[in-house]
Amino acid sequence: MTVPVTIRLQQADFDTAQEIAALSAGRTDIGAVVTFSGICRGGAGGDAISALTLEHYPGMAEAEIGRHAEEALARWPLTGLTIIHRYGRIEPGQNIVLVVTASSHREAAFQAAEFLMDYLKTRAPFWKQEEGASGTSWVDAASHDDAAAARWTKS
Amino acid sequence: MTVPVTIRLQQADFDTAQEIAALSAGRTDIGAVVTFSGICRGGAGGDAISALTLEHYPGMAEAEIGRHAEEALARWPLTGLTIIHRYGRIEPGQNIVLVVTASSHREAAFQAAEFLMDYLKTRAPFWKQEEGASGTSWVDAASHDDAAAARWTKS
Amino acid sequence: MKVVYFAWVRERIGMAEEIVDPPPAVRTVADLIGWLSGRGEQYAYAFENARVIRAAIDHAHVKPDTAIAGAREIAFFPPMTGG
Amino acid sequence: MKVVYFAWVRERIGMAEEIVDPPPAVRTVADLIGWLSGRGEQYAYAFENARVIRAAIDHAHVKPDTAIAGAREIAFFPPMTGG
Repeated sequence: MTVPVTIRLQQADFDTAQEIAALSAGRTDIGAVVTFSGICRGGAGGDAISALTLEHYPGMAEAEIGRHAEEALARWPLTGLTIIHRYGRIEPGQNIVLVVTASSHREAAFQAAEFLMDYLKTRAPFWKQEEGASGTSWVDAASHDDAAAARWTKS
Repeated sequence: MTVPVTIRLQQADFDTAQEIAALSAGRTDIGAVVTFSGICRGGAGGDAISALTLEHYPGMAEAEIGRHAEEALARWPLTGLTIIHRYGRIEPGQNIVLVVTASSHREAAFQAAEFLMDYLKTRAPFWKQEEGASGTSWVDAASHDDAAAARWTKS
Repeated sequence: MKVVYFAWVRERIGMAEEIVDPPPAVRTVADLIGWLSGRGEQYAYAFENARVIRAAIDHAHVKPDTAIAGAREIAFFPPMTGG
Repeated sequence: MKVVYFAWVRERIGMAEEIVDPPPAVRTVADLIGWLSGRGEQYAYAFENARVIRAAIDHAHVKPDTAIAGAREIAFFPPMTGG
């Protein structure tokens, strides 16, 4: 049976409940659904931000996420997979990214979701710019994100 | 600030979207929300089941889940935590359990959710009985669940 | 002392709870399993494989060598299968 | 050959894309960065720390020593910060 895979890049917000329902409706072979929602933080004190703007590389973003979706399907026995990444201006408290993984087994659902998030953070061509009190600035890549992604590399 | 913790044992179904919203509404300090939904599988072929009935130990179930919620809060920097476990008769495709973890950091949200699920599987006093074509039978504990739970034990 | 049973332990014994009054020589959880097993066929059947039986005292998991003195409620049940 | 720029690489160079025609001696991604850097101050600024610049050819990540022959679209950008 073909595993349903949904990948969407969009400016609009998404509805997590609707995405879970879309993966599991009418099926009785799914034992576990894991969702990861990445949300825009407001920062605090002098680092308070009023919004993020996400730039992306159209075409490559879809290709890169598609390649990692395929790899997740090859590595874990998933019964469904949804990845949604927003771009454009996003305010604190709003959604940025959603990964939903469904499987018969909870370990597979958890590991595939972590794998996909680690790769979205470090390999998907998106760049965050913050708007704060002192103007706008590009967010630096975090080295701990590279370390998190590296753990999935086959040795 | 006190971290909101919700623990509910109930016969009724739950609404994952509502539980995510309850943890994150009005907050801008949450960067990551992970949900795990455990769903009743229907089995296949000769192992097809028509329903599960979950028995639990009232009082101990709340106490045991509460202790593990406290441990999760001590181990990871969470900003919110919700655990809902159903009991009674549950049909294939219906929800059994929900864990929602919120944090500034995705690793904390993922790890706390996995920790809690591993412990719910092996330490929370619930027992599943399956209804199938050949009558009812109690589900055997899976040794791989014990192994999964053991990885969280401090050495 | 109240004793409660769950899942197939409950089904084999044929009741969900009872009040028991074991003699002073019954000091530990394992002692109590042994003493209960002598109360009849249904108990012997429920506890025939004592290795898989789990126990809790006053809502907390305990090991077979845990003392039962002071316990308000002791529970016996198979390995948990929640989640 | 089309070259596209993103985030602060785009801002420093002052454009999102352009068509370039490097000489044959420019064989690799690293060669192209060096050649572009010589085209003006804004390029030199964008590529001043070449170690942090990431590149993609036709929508796939590549390393500095990757050959550019046959490329339809080459992209330069800072480390990604999505997710």
